[in-house]
Amino acid sequence: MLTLRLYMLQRITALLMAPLVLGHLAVMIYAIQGGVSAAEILGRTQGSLAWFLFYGTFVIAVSVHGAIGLRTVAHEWGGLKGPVLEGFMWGFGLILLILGGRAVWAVTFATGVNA
Amino acid sequence: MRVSDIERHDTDILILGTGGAGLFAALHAGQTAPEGTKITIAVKGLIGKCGCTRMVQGGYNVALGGGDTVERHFMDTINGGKWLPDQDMAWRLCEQAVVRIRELENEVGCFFDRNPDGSLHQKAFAGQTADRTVHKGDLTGIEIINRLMEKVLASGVEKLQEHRAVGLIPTKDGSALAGVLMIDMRTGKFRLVRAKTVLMGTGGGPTMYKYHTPSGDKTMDGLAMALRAGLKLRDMEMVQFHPTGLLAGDHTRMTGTVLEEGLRGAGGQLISHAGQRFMFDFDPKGERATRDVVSRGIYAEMRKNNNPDQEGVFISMSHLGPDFVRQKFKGMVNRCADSGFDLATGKVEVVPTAHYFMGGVVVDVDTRTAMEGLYVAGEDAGGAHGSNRLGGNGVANSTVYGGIAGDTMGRDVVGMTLRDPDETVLAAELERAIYPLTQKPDLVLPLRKQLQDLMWEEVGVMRTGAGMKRGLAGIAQVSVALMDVGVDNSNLAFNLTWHDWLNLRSLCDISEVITKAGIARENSRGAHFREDFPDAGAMEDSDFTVAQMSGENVQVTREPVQFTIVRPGETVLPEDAPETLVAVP
Amino acid sequence: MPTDPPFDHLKVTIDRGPDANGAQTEFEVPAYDNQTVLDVVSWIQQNADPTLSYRFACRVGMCGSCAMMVGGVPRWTCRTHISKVLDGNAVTIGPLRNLPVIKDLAVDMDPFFDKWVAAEGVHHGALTRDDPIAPINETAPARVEANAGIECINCSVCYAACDTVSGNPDYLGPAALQRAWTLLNDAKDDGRVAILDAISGTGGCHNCHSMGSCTIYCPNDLDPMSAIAGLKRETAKSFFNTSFFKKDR
Amino acid sequence: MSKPSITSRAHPLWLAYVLHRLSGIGLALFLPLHFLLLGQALHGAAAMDAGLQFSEMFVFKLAEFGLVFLLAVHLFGGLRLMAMEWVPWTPPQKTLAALATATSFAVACLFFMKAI
Ligand SMILES: Cc1cc2nc3c(=O)[nH]c(=O)nc-3n(C[C@H](O)[C@H](O)[C@H](O)COP(=O)(O)OP(=O)(O)OC[C@H]3O[C@@H](n4cnc5c(N)ncnc54)[C@H](O)[C@@H]3O)c2cc1C
Ligand code: HEM
Ligand code: SF4
Ligand code: F3S
Ligand code: FES
Repeated sequence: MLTLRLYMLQRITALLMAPLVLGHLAVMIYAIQGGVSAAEILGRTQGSLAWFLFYGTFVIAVSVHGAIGLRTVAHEWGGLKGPVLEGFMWGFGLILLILGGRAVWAVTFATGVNA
Repeated sequence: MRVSDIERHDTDILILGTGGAGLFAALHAGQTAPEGTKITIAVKGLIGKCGCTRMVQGGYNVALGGGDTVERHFMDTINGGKWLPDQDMAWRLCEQAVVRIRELENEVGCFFDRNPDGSLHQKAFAGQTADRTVHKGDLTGIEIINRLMEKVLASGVEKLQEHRAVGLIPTKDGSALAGVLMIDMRTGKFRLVRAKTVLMGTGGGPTMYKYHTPSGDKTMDGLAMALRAGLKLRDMEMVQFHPTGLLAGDHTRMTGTVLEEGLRGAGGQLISHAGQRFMFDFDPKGERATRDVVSRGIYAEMRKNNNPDQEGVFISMSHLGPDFVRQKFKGMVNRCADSGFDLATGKVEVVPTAHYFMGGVVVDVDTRTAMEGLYVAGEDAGGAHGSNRLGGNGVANSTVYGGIAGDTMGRDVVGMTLRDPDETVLAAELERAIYPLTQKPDLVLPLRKQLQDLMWEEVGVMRTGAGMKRGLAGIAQVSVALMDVGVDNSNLAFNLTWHDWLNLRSLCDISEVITKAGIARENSRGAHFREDFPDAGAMEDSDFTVAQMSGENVQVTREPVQFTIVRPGETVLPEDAPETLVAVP
Repeated sequence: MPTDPPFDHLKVTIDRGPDANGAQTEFEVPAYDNQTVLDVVSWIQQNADPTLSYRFACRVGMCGSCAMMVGGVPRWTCRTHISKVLDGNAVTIGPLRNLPVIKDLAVDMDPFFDKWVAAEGVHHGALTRDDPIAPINETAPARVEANAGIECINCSVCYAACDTVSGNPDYLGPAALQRAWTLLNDAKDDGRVAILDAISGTGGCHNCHSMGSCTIYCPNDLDPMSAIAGLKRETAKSFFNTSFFKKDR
Repeated sequence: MSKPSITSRAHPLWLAYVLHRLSGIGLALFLPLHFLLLGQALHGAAAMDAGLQFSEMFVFKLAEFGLVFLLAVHLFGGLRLMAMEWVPWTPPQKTLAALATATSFAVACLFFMKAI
């Protein structure tokens, strides 16, 4: 099911995510020392272009990566094929992208935060 | 099951068997036949995965210069065959082997072991006067057949796998072949395949001996069919024994399989039940003597022994150092270990084992037979080896003549038309094949064992007239008894027991021919050794046996060898040519 | 010398395949000291159940016809000593996984070979029988790499061991891909473009998850997993040059 | 009569594959929830705090821990895989690499467990 192109996309996004994940985990570990609060998290990320790019890249990568990954699993373990399989991949990728994008937006530039 | 139940199928070129002969024929027929010619392969097993060419270990004989010449290869072949070979066939074998090895490397894609300078590595089997044997480690056959198999699979020939040929069906007037009756083993249904030309490359296979090396699918079907079709078979007494077959008891298929020649070459010792080396009693070269001599030495030693628990002799390698043995003979050490023996440090029981069949259908140098439309190549064809086959000439023979058969059929097929089968013969062959299904089921195996014991005892490594007569009577008994053994007919799909029965039928038929030919030859040549006639006889008066059906009986006659190229005592080598180019170890 | 087994019979359970609706049959088989799995199966057919179907040819590990699932694991049966696979004195034998069953223990190996050919597992060359044989340095790294996989007997054990094959019917499988890698490294082979093309498609090498069952179970100690990794590397290299913008890559 | 189960074919590389796959699926299922939670920020810090409050609950803690754990497993598994695919290891190197991965993985796990 995996062609060279999907394979490369999956690997490239994986490589991209590896440092991002490590970074994210490090921040989280640091952050949760002594409990998490919204203000704490948001205080750090609000208005930061850097964090926007950091998490934005992450979300794009994970959407692509996860969608391709689930596609494989859905084919091998779920028996999905053809258009259903393609639809599944795109659907899942889009959901991740939308939810992820919304989350990134929320923690960086969304104005509702201060309301 | 009636004749009307037989499915009819047509093709242009039909090939039986996928050893070196069958696969090469398929490739070459595809190259020479006109565009659009339909080629069909029918085989008892899976394409390329059955037969003995795949099992070739040592390698492929071909004179490639460095002092070696086609002439020298030819002389070794004639001398090895004790002047019985058909010289034109032997010559063509040696000459074409040179072309075929280039074809294997360049067109088929085989890779054979190299020297440090990049050229092909060659070694010498016993009986050769030059380093001539090309090889891929000690798994040469796998490389040759895998590459051929790929080519043939990719070529788009029609595949009839697990189709067993059971009868050659001639035309009404008997002059030509119309088609071949087969059992589709997977369904148990019959199929008549008509073809303009048919190659029989079913590879003989002396598996009627208690100890034998060939692949399990080889049971002399081809020769039995040819005999019934009235063709002449030559040199049928010539059964080659390999001296060192593994002896692991009669409840394992491992018994009889080859422990390679190289073990003795490297210094392996043969030890009698009394713990003594004995080969020097038979030959100054000891364990390094030729196959026939060592086989007879072991056989004689076994007869002296009356310990019922130990039938064979031992091969012992441990004095060479277990690590050396493990490293140099990894494959053999592993194979012994798989059946519970330790070749590197212990000793392994061995016994001579029936290996190759020199006899076969009488053919011309283009593989044509006396029956129009039928061609025979490989181990099924007689003549090229005479009384003994040199190690390395077997696979050369099947690939060279398989290719020639393909070329010949590809050309002959032009202008030929499909022929109508003789329906009475067809009905008789069908009858014959379904006979066991009409009898009360019983075990086939005990009869096969009985035949194997008999052939080993009476028509084996050493023979006598009286013994072979006993053998003949015994074979007749097994033959008769077999007709009372039926096969469960509840499901004919992949019914191996039915095929065991048919296998034994072929083996009985050919065992009789071997024995009759053995009785007819009252001298000792090559593989055929008569204790009551130990002399070889005058080479100038050499003749070969020819067996043929005459009415219900097998008749054996003798025909003089035609020395078309070289006469005994002469040579085609230049006068000053050295006796051997092989460095003495 | 092998020692006698500590029991006098084996309890052998055989999966009878689709004809028998997946039923199993149990047999008592006399135990011997030198006995392979193939011998056990043969004993049953020759003495107890004449209708039992299975396949073998060479009986010495050269033809690759005799592979079956033995105790849930794919193995060549002619070279597997029974003591290796017994659980107490019992063993279960079934048809090779991932291939259509013809009857009982005999499977149809055509899909395996069709994929072998589809992976361009066949020599591509311009030389003919009239040309001299190419001199080749056997110690050159590419040749060493090619030789590593050359002794494959196409037994399909790796194919049966691989879960990717079971989940993905298009996947070419370890043996065919290993053959492609061998050819890619063969100086005599001119099929580079065709091979890379064949192994980069939907059923290609990129489906392999490196689960390594092929390498673990190959009876000849070959390493298809590493061969496939080789293909992935080779295709990854060529990826940026050409393929990305072509359709269906 | 029981047929031999799939685990009869289990071995370390196979287990690594299964683990990698399961962790991947786990991540794929959990991540949307994680994003939803963060998305709460759109409705203000309070709403998000409510969510985070929720995250004090045991189940949620477990899930958070699960996410981090899965991420760690999957990350190292993925790096291991890409190393195996793209670096032409010799067999002894492979063993070393596997050992190194295992060790770093164990260390990482310990570290995360402590952190949580
Ligand atoms: C263990 C071993 C080692 C050997 N080593 C060497 C060596 O080192 N060098 C050497 O030169 N020679 C060697 N030989 C001999 C060599 O293998 C043979 O000479 C040669 O391979 C015969 O080729 P073939 O094509 O005639 O027959 P095979 O390769 O035996 O092929 C016969 C084919 O016919 C099929 N067949 C049989 N009956 C039927 C039927 N009724 N219907 C349809 N198909 C049928 C078989 O299934 C098989 O496909 C060795 C032989 C053995 C057994
Ligand atoms: C942290 C960095 C990550 C790396 C290095 C990584 C690496 C990989 C790799 C190499 C594969 C291919 C596995 C194979 O072909 O067998 C893969 C598969 C997969 N990944 Fe990731 N991944 C990462 C993060 C993620 C994340 C965050 C998700 C969540 C969506 C995810 C979901 C998946 C899935 C579902 C698969 C398919 C599993 C399979 O094919 O067995 N990965 N990952
Ligand atoms: S790679 Fe090994 S297991 Fe796979 S087909 Fe070849 S020999 Fe059999
Ligand atoms: S078992 Fe299958 S997934 Fe790859 S490493 Fe071997 S081909
Ligand atoms: S029978 Fe040939 S490999 Fe087992």
